Amino acid sequence: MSILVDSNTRLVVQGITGREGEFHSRAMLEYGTRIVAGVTPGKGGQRALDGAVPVYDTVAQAVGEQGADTSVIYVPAAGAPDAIMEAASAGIATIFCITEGIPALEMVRALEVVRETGARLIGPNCPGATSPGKAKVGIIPGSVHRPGTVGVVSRSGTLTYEAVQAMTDAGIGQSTCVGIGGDPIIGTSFTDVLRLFRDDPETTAIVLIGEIGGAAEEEAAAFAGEHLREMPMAAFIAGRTAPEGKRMGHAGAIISGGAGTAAGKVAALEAAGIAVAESPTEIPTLLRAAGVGG
Amino acid sequence: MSILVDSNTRLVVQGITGREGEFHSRAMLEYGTRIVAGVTPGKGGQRALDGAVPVYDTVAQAVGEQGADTSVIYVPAAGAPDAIMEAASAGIATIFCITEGIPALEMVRALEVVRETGARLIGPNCPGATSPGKAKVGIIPGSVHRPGTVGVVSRSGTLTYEAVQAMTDAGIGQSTCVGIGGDPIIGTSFTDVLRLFRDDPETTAIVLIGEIGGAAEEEAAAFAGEHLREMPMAAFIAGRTAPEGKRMGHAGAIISGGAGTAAGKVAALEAAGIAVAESPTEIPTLLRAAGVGG
Amino acid sequence: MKIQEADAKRLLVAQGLPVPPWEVARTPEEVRAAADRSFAAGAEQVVVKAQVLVGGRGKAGGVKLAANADEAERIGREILGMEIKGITVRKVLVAAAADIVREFYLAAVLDRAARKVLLMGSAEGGVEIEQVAAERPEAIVRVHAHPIAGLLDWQARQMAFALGLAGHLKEAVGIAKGLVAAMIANDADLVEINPLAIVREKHASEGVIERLVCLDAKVSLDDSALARHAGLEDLRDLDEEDPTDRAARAEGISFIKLDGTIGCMVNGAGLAMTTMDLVKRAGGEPANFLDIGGGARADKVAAAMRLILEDPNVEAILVNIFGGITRGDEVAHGLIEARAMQSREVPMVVRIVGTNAEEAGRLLREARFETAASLDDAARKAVAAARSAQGVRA
Amino acid sequence: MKIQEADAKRLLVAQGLPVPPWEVARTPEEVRAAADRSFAAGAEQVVVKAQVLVGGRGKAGGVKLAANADEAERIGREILGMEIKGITVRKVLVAAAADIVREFYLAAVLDRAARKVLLMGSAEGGVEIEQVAAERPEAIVRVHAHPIAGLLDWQARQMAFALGLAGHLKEAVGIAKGLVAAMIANDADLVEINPLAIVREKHASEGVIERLVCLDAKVSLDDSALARHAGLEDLRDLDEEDPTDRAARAEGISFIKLDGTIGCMVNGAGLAMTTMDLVKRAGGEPANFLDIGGGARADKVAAAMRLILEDPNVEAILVNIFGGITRGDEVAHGLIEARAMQSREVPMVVRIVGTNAEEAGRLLREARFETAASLDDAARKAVAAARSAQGVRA
Repeated sequence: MSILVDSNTRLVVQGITGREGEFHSRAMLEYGTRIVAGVTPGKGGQRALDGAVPVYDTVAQAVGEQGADTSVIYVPAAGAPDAIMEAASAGIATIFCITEGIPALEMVRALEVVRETGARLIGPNCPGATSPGKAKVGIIPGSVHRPGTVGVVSRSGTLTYEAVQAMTDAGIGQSTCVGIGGDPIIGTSFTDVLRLFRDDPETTAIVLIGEIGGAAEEEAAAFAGEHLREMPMAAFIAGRTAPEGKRMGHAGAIISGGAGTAAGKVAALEAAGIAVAESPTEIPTLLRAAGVGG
Repeated sequence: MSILVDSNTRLVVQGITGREGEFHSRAMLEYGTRIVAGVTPGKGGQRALDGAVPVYDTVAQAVGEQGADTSVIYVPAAGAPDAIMEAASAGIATIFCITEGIPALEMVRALEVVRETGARLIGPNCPGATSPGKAKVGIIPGSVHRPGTVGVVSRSGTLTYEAVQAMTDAGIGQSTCVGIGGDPIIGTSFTDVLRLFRDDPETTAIVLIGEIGGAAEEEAAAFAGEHLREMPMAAFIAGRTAPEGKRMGHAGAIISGGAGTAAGKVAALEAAGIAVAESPTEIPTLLRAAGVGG
Repeated sequence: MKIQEADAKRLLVAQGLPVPPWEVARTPEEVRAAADRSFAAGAEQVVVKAQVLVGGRGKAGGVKLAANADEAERIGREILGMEIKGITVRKVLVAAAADIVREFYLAAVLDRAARKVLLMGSAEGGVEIEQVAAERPEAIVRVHAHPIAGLLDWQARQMAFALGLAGHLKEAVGIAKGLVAAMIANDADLVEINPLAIVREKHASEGVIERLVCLDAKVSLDDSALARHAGLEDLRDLDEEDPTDRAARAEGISFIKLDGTIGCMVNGAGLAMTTMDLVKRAGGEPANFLDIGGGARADKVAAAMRLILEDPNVEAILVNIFGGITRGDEVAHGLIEARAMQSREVPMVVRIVGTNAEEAGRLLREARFETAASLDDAARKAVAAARSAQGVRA
Repeated sequence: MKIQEADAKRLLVAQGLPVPPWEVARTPEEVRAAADRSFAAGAEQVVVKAQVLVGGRGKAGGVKLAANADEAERIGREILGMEIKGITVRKVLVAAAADIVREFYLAAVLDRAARKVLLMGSAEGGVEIEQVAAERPEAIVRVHAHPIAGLLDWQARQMAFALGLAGHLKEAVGIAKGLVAAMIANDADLVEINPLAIVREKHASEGVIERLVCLDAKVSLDDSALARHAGLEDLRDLDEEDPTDRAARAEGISFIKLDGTIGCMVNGAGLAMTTMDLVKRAGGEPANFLDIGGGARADKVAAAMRLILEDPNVEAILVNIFGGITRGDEVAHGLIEARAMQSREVPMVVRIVGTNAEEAGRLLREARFETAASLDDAARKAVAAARSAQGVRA
C-alpha cells in the first residue's frame, strides 16, 4: 500500500493544456503515473501529450468516460476554486490543487462544497504527493525519491525535496511523500495525513516538516502524542529566525500575536516525544535513532 | 409510539411572546404538551404563559438549560428562516414552522443549513402535528382528535381538521396527524412522513390529503405502491376544479404547464392501489373498506 | 406574479445579460416612432409584439414583422386593442427583428422535489418547452444550482457544453449565471429565456459577427417576497388585473374569480378548494376561490362578502368555516353585518363548525340564515338555492 | 496587507457600520482646521491619532486629546514626524473624542483549523485581545460564520447577548453582520473593531442618547485577492513601505528585509526560511528572506540579486536552489549575468542541486563562483565569507 496515490490511481489533469499542466503531466507520465484524462474547457475532443491523453470539456466526462478517481489542478488562481468544486461534484475522491495565490475566503467557500461531496482536497498551493515507484501527482521531482516505508508530510515544496533527498541519500526510502500546502486554508491537515499513515500497513515511520504560522503542527503533535506513540517519528520546523507579523512567502507562514512561532511548534512536538531536527539533513540521523532501518 | 411528537417531547416555542405564539402555546399547554421553554430575543429572563414557561434569548439557551428537543416557530415571515436555522444549529431534532409567507428561495437556503445539521423541519406554512392524547404542536384544534392507530398526513390546515373530525366522528382514532405545509419548498415531504408511519408500530393505516401543485403526491404514491402494499390507505386530493396557472391560496397550490393537476394525482394514487375519496367525509368509509377497525 | 416581457428584460439587463434593445409603445404613433428609430439604427425589419401575460400570443396574431415604419404603424394599430385569451392588448414591444442562426431554451425554475433552483436548458429553443419535455425529455439538460452559493461556474459550463454552445462558452456561462442571479436577486419563481439565440449582427467596425442574446424573457415573481424588493410591486400590470383581485389583495384575502354561479367563502386554502370541488360534485359551478385566512374577524368576513357579491354571476353563496384559530361567532357576526349592507339579495348557505360553533349557530338561526351540518350538505343546498334563484328569474 | 485606520473605517462605513466622523491631516495646520470643524460640530475634546501600521502607538505617545484648536495644533506638531517603532508618522486622524460608557472588542478573523471565518468578541474591549485571550480565555466569545452564507442573524444575536449587548440588540446585530460582510466583501484576513463602544452623544433634538459605534478599526487584506477588488491596491501605504519591498513586488519576488549581513536567495518559501535558520545556526544573521518562486529564469535571478545588493549591510550572499521546476543552469546563467553588472563586490556561495545541477556546476566553476555541496555547508561558507569581508574592512 501507500496513501493517496499508487499504481491504481486513475488521474485526470485539470488544466492539462496549459504550460504548467503540460510540463508536469509529462513528468508524471514518465514517472509511470496513470493519467487517464485531461480537462480544459473548450478543448474537449483534442488529445494532449502527443496524443497520449484524451482531453474533455468537463471533469464529469473524464469520470464518466475514463473512470478518473483522482484529479490534479494546474488551473490559474482565478479558476482554481471552481475547478476544485467541479472535481468534487463529479465524484473525484482525491483532489490535488497545485495552484498558488487563491484568496483564503474563496477556499473557505470551495471547501464547504468539497465537504458536502465527501471528497478529499490536498492543497491548494501544494506540491502534490508521490508514492515512490508507484505514482507521483503534482510537481515533486521524481528523482528525489526512493521506495521505502517512511511517510513524509510537509507544508513546503522545495524544503520537502531537500528533506526527502537527504533521506534517499541515506538509504531511507519513503512510502508516500505528501505536501499539504502552504496556504492558511487547506483541505487536508497534518493530522489528517498522520491518520492516513497510521492506517497504512506499509508506513512504519513518519517525518513531519512544518513551518511557522497557524497551529497545525501543535494539533498534529497532540494527535501523535496520543495515537502514534509506537510510530518512530522525526520532524523539522522552518522559520526559527522569521520575524513576527511578516508573511514568509507562503500565505500561511506568519507569526501573529505571538502565536505560530517555530519555538512553540518545536516544543509541542518534543512534548509529544518527537525529535525535531535543526537542519533537514539531520532527519535521517534522527530516524535511525528512532529505530528506522534500511 | 406515534411519530414526531409524543408525551416525551420537550418543546421550545420560538416567538412565544407574540400574539400567535402565546395563543397557541396556551392551547398546547392545555392539551398536555410539555412546553419547556420559549424564545424571544431580548426577552430572556422573563416568564411566559402566566409564569409557566421560562423565556430565553436564544434557542441554544433553551436547549442547554431545559433540554428542549423540539421547536415550534410562530415568528413572522421576515425572521422565520433565521429562526429555523437557529433551532437546527442549536441541536433541535424536530422543528415545526407554522409561519406563512416565507419566500421560497429563503427556504432553499435555510433548508440547506438544516440539512447540514441533520435536523428535521416540518413546514413552513404548516399546521403542525398532533399525537392524540399525548401532545399537539402547532395550531391544529385538539378537539378534532381521538387517539387511535391511523396516521394522517396533509398539505392543508382546515381541510385536515375536516377530515380528522370526520374520522373521529366515525370512531376512527389517529396515531399522529401531520400537516406538512402548503408551500412549494417544505422540509418534510409526504414520502418522508409515509416512511415514518411505516416504521411506527402503532400506526396501522394511513390517510393522505393532498392538493394540486407539484408532484409530491405522485412521489408518495410511487413510494406507497412499493413499500406500503400491506398498509391500508385512503386519500383525498383538493383542487379538482382549480384552473391552471392560478395560485389557489397556498403558495404551492398551482397547476402549471399541465403539471400538478388533481386528476394526475388521483390517477397516481389509484394506480398504487389507494382509494381516493371525492369528499373528506368519505374517508372513514374508505378506511373501513380497506379493513380499518374501531 | 407574472410580469410583462419588457419588465422581465429589464431585470435581465440589470444582471448584465445581453438583451437587444427594445421600446414599449402604447399607440400606433408610438409604434411608428419606435420603428423609425430602429430602422435608423440599421434594422432591416422590426418585430411588434403584444404585451400580455397570457401565453400563445404568437398563434393569436399578436407578434408580427414590419419592413418599414408604415407597416409597423399599421401592425401596431392591428395588435393594440386586440383581445388575446380575454385580455385586451394595451401595449406592444418594438425591436429590431433578429437574424437568428440558432435557438435555445434556458430557464431557472424552482425544483420542489430537490428543494433547489433548477437550471433547465434545451438546444430545441423557440418552441414550447412542455412539448419538448413530453416528446423528447432527454433533450432537456438539468443542472441544480447550489442552494446557497448559486450557480457555480462549472455548472454553467456544463450547461453550455451540453447545449452545444462551446463556440460561445464565455457568453453562455455569463448568461446562465446571470439568469440564476436574476432569479435570486428578485426572488423569482421562474426566469425563462426562450429563445436564447445565436444571432448574426452587422457591425460597422467588426463586420458580421455572431453573438448569443436573450430574445424573449418571461419572469414570474414570488408573491411572498414582493415586499422585500423595492420596485417589484410596481411591475404588477394593473391593466390585466381584475379590479376585484386588487380589492381582495388590499383586504389580505386570497381570491380568484371563476366562471360559475356559487360564491364560496372558506377559511383555509385546501378547504376552499375542496368546497369548490364539492359544489361541482353537487352539480354546480363555483364562482370563485376565496380563503379568508386564519383568525379572520367580522370586518374581514364582511369584506369577503362584498368581493363575492361584486360578481353579477353569483346566484348563491356557500360559507364554509372550520373554526380553529377562526372563531365561528366572529364569522357569524360578520355575515349578519354584511347581509345588512349588501346591495342585492342572494341566497346563502352557512356551515360553521369548530371553535364557538354553537354560539355561531344560535346567531345564524336568530338571523334566519340557512345553515348546514356537513360540508357535502352545504354544497348541495347552495347548488339547489342557485337553481331556485335561476328559476325565480326565468 | 495592513491598511491605515482611516481606510479601514471607510471599508466599514461602506458596509453600513456606524463610525463617528473623522478627518485625516498631514500638517499641524490641517490638524487645527480639522479640530476647528470638530469643535464647531459640538465636540468637547478632539483626539489626534498617529496613522501608522505598527501596534502600540498609544503607549508610544501617538494618541492624544486636545481641548481646543491651539492644543490640537500643538499635539499635531508633536505627533507628526514622530518615530513609532521605526516608522515616521506622516499623517494623523482627527475626530471628536467619544464619551465612552462601555467598551467591547469585536473582530472577524480567519480560523485556519475550522476553515471558517471566526467572529470573536469580548466585553473587555479597549485592551489588547491577546492579553484577554491569555489571561481569561473564557471572556472571549467565538462564533463561526457559515462558510457560504456568511454570518446569520441568529449568530449575530448570539454574539450580542453573550457580550451583554441586549440593550443594543439591533445595532449589535447590524455591526456583527456588517463586520463579517466587510471581511468577505474585501477578502480581508482580519477586520477588528477595538473598541466597539457604547458612547453618550448629545443631540439637539433627542437629548442625550447612548449608541453603539466603532471607535477604532484595523483591517488586513488578503494579498492574494487584492487584484480582484478595484481600489484596494490603492490603500497600500507607500509611506511605510521599504522601496526594496516595492521593487520586489514588481518583480514577483517574495522579499522581506531583515537586519543581518548574509543575503539569501532561495527557491521556495519553506526552504528560504530554512536557509535563514541555518545561517543563524552557523553563527550569522540573515539579511533577508527571499523566495524567487518556482521556475525562475535568469532575469529574475538577476533582479533578485539587485534587491539583495541594495542593502548596504549585506556582506555575503548565499544562493540555495533545489531545482524541481526551476532549472539549475538558468539560475547559474542569471547569477553570472548579475555579477557582471553588480555595483559592488560581495562574496557569494552558491549551492544548486536537482534539475540540471551538473550543467549549473560546470557554469559556476567556469565563472569561479564558490560552490557548496550541502545546505549546511553553504551556510557555514557564507558566514565565513561575511566574517572575512568584515575582517578586510576592519
